[in-house]
Amino acid sequence: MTIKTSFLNMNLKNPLVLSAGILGVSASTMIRAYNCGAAAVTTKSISITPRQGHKNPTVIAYEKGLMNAVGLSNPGIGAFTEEIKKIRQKNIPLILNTIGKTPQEMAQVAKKGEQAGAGIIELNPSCPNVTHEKPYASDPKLLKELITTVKKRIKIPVIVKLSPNVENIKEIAKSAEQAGADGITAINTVGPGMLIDIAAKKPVLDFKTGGISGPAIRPIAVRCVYDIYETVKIPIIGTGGITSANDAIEMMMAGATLAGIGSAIYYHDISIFKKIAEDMEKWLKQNNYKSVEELIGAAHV
Amino acid sequence: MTIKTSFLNMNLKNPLVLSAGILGVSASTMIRAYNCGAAAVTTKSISITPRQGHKNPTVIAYEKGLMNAVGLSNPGIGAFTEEIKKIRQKNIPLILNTIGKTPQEMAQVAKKGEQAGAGIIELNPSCPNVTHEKPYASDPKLLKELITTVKKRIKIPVIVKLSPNVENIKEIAKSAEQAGADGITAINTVGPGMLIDIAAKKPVLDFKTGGISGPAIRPIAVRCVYDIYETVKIPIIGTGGITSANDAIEMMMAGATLAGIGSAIYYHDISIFKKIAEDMEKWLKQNNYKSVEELIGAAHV
Amino acid sequence: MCEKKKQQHSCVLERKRNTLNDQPFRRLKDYPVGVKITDIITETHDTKTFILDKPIDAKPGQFVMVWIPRIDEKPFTITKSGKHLAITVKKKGKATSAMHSMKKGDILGIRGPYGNGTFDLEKKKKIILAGGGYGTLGLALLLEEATKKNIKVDAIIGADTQKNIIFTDRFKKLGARVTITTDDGTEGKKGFATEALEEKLNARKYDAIYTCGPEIMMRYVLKLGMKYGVEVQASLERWMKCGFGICGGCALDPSGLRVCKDGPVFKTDILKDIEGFGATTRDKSGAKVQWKDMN
Amino acid sequence: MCEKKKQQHSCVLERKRNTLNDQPFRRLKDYPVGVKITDIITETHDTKTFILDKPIDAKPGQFVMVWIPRIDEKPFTITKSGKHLAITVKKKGKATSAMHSMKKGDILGIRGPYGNGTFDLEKKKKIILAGGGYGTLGLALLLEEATKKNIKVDAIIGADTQKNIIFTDRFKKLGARVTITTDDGTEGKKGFATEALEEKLNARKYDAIYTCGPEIMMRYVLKLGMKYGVEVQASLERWMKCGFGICGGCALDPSGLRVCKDGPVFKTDILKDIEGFGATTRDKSGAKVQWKDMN
Ligand SMILES: Cc1cc2nc3c(=O)[nH]c(=O)nc-3n(C[C@H](O)[C@H](O)[C@H](O)COP(=O)(O)OP(=O)(O)OC[C@H]3O[C@@H](n4cnc5c(N)ncnc54)[C@H](O)[C@@H]3O)c2cc1C
Ligand SMILES: Cc1cc2nc3c(=O)[nH]c(=O)nc-3n(C[C@H](O)[C@H](O)[C@H](O)COP(=O)(O)OP(=O)(O)OC[C@H]3O[C@@H](n4cnc5c(N)ncnc54)[C@H](O)[C@@H]3O)c2cc1C
Ligand SMILES: Cc1cc2nc3c(=O)[nH]c(=O)nc-3n(C[C@H](O)[C@H](O)[C@H](O)COP(=O)(O)O)c2cc1C
Ligand SMILES: Cc1cc2nc3c(=O)[nH]c(=O)nc-3n(C[C@H](O)[C@H](O)[C@H](O)COP(=O)(O)O)c2cc1C
Ligand code: FES
Ligand code: FES
Repeated sequence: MTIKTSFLNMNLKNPLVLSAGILGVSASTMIRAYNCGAAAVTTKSISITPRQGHKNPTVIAYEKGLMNAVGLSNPGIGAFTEEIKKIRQKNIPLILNTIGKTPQEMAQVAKKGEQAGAGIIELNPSCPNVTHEKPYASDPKLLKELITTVKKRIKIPVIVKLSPNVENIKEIAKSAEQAGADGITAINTVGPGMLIDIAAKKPVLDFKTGGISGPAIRPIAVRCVYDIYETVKIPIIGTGGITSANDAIEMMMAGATLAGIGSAIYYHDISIFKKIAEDMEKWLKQNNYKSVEELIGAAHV
Repeated sequence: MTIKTSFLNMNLKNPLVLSAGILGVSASTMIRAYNCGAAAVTTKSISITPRQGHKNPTVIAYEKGLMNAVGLSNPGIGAFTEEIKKIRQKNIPLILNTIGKTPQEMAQVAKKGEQAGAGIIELNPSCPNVTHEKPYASDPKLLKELITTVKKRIKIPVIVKLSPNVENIKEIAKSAEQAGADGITAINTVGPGMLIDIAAKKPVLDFKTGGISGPAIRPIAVRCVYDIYETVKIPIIGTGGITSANDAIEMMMAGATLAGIGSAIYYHDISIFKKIAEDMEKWLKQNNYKSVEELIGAAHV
Repeated sequence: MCEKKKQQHSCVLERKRNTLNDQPFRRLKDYPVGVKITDIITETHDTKTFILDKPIDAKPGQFVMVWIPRIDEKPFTITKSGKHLAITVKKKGKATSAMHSMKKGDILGIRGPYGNGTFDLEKKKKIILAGGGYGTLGLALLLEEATKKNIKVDAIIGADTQKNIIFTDRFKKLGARVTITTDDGTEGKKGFATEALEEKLNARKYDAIYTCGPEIMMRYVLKLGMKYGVEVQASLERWMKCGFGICGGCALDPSGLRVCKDGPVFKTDILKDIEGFGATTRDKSGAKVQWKDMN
Repeated sequence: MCEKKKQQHSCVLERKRNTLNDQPFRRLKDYPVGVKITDIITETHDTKTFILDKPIDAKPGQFVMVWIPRIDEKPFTITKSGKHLAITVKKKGKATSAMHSMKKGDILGIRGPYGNGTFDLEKKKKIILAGGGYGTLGLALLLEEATKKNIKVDAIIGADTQKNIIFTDRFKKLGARVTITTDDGTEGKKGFATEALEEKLNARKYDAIYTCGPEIMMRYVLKLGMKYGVEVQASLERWMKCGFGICGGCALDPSGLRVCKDGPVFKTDILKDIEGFGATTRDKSGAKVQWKDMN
């Protein structure tokens, strides 16, 4: 029995990957996540120039999940190149998540990331926490343009992160595949949501609304991955509310090749990767699986 | 200090209303909810002819909320007329929730409901658990046609229940108001979601996917109500994940005139109405409010 | 930090915080969790007991919702509590037929136990059970508990005909004084279980009557209990969706009590006020129907 | 059933089940909950203590995230634990200026306490504190606990000039032997706090040095600790967003330890490996910057 697997050009020790925006601002935390059991790591969304993001509160936890409107703060690809290099030095499979105002900007970030040693580029056209930028994620045409523009500039695989907050995720996934995307990550945060403090009588997040992540959204993530798996042939990173081996297995059965883990770090800290990997291995053995890859899409049979 | 309030043509002992589809299949449970502190009750969605709904499992609870795909089972307005009459005999403020394949069907149900004594008609164009029926809720034009058709047939107020699973809820709310809706209920269930049992390797709900309710969705409900309040002048019933006085106050501060309560009955049973009403009263006194109505939209100031 | 050399520092820190949810495989009450069938016992020509790989701590009268993947989900009384949950299933329609064709190792999804209104044995010294048809199943766990408490138990096991008599041996082994009745006289006394019950009530004083069976029979048992001044506890059946009190499908008129959550067992004080008790129920759509049209 | 006549039956049933969340007003650790300012104490020309209507049980070194509605949310060390949380705030930029203009009865949102790496007094008998500037605040709770444990405490309170010396009275009342230093000699000894510290280390044996202040000062304290073989515990500052370990903004290189969750207090073994300790930090965007460019 093996929980080793692969995703596009990456050979991985297990199917667990650190999701974008959790700990991924500096090489040190991503290396730590890898040492704590993650097989691959995704960076925070990186833009062409530095972004300060929103004012605090930017991340809070409510009873059932997390809510964030970080506003895509990041040091910009210039400074971030150093961090990418440090990770590559340790041979850690690295997914560079990119944002940008235009397809050209994102292609530029991707190109610099490729040069610095990123293994895969993850396009993030789906962050709900910024205004006045084109919502590629809910417009198949814009999305296609984005993908082809980036694909033209680089050789490494390009995957696209999708938002669940669209009326037809199958349609979006299909156009991503048609435009040449090599894989899909689903899902970005849900909502957005808002929470109001009744003493202050004000929305709590500075941006007022924020994307929901964590256990609350797991059913939505599972549904999206299930739908996408039915629609496209390219592999999927399923992320959203996974906090246990059960959840990771469920996500893979829905159709994911890898299980992305983000908010679980809030609930169980970084060693959750090791714990999930160990528990998955135990379960797979008990249930006579030969490879973790047998799980992929098993619920569709 | 008073927690008495009013909503359209209804004078209410407090701002709490039983949401549609929870306990609302027979007069007896709605009368019980009223006796347990609900100021008004909403029926299960009623159609022109009986509906069997989906097979079980139709309702389950995951860690953070509920998921249901009941499939709008109901005895049809014919048989249901008896239940409406029983509730009216007790002078309990009653909102009749209606569904239908066409605007005409819904208008017919509404008409019969009015005759039997319903106080308000709530149109439900937003249930995510049925296929092959027109999705009025995400198409402003269809929604307008529905509202005008029903409004023409009856005299009592007509409110519309909106789905959060649309790209622009403000736009939808605006067209509902323009079409003459007297109020809005927000939100119906979120998602849909899916959960897979890893031993059986199958989606758990018979319909595979189901709408999410309960504490998990509260931030989404608060955001929707906040957005709708900014957009329209008609009153709002805010529903979604309310399980405490804090939550009800929060929803009202976001802009709701009434707080709808559904899944909380799963968490705290029917007496939750009394508990919330009492706790609200306590809080309002402590914080020197004169009337519960001062809460409405307070977070917008 | 999770690197080897620094492991001590980092892993102590992290282990301390890793307390929230240490169970890797979800075990929730209200979410069907797939478990294996570890054994299947044939009870009668149309009834089988399924032993499941799931421990349960149930009170007499409680039930579980059983998910037959891709088929349906239905309520079944718990007939054995402890290390291995057991349910006993009469073949009736689609779901139960599917279950009857299942084998050891197959998966059923279980949620529960459900029911806050359970059989109440407090202060009882001498009781009588009256089971009708496969309803007798519903009294098995009660009898076990009564035996543990050294309560004297008389039991009437009734059915239309011999092949539908169930659990006689189990009841006898547990020390109950069993009377069997069949409508056609193919086993035990000829006649209705309620006739045998009235004879017993005439002969002896009981602290309570416990009954499970067709509602029309339980209605008669209730009448007898009221006539003889003996408390009746009856386990009711209604169409169930959620099993935990929110869909409203299983509610009783006019009280609004729910069989799934406030029941399934109710006592005389509630039973006597149920509108149409023994005559009407509600179907899947929620419409009121005659019991006789349900089967 | 909640009707009056049946109340007993129904409400007993329901009350039993109503246990999940009986607290009507949410009190969550990681969600800013608005609380009233019950008192404001002026400490120095630019520093005020805010007493809040919120009980807290904090360990020395822990901090809270303080939401100033509509302005910002910032971390502040807890300077008083118990029935009323207190924080002490130096006026610096936008958020702290807004706080300084607030009055009794105004609302601040609080989440926390945060920090798993706290000041550790285990087995310590004689210790020395070295506070620099408003960093002295960060040692107040520690001193209280040390006093409770009858630990002998020497304390150095340093600042650039007299008006920035803080908490002298509080420290003395708690029984610490206080040495004051100012860079310009306007109060106490003229010179850096670290110079006074080295004198003390030369004169006496301490079980540990506890420090909080500008990072460049703490770097020097660390050097002294290593030179004299005394353990150093330092409370660090980084730009914070989440405060609970997921945004990664406050991480240290190369260990990936997070000041908010693994710290804010670290000991010699960790401190000595921090890349750029005393020289660099990360700004709001996550970019590495010189400390001197932050202020
Ligand atoms: C609390 C409770 C405990 C039960 N315990 C047991 C048990 O221990 N063993 C057992 O064999 N059965 C038990 N039942 C009944 C069991 O759930 C039904 O036998 C089962 O639902 C039939 O499913 P099916 O798919 O085979 O039949 P279906 O194809 O669904 O129906 C067959 C016929 O039975 C009727 N029917 C089905 N379910 C119900 C119901 N809930 N109420 C009234 N009529 C119904 C239908 O209308 C139909 O006419 C219990 C029911 C309840 C409510
Ligand atoms: C764990 C911790 C505990 C703290 N405890 C206290 C305390 O008890 N009392 C107190 O007065 N202050 C404390 N601080 C610092 C306090 O958070 C800052 O003073 C506050 O953020 C300044 O906010 P502002 O909006 O007034 O300033 P801003 O307008 O945000 O900034 C003013 C200047 O300070 C710099 N700055 C702001 N925050 C930080 C930071 N976290 N790290 C480095 N530079 C920063 C900015 O770059 C800017 O140059 C603590 C900080 C941390 C990380
Ligand atoms: C604090 C925080 C910051 C995030 N930042 C990003 C980001 O920069 N880019 C991105 O694509 N997704 C971002 N996400 C979304 C996650 O990558 C992930 O898609 C989502 O949280 C669902 O997974 P989870 O429930 O496991 O956290 C962020 C999530 C959180 C909680
Ligand atoms: C079991 C169940 C059945 C529901 N049935 C209906 C329905 O028939 N019609 C409708 O408009 N909403 C229905 N809803 C949605 C609720 O009325 C409500 O909008 C939603 O659950 C959010 O509120 P809550 O979190 O308080 O439950 C149903 C919800 C649940 C949980
Ligand atoms: S089965 Fe849903 S309320 Fe009883
Ligand atoms: S402030 Fe977010 S990880 Fe420390």
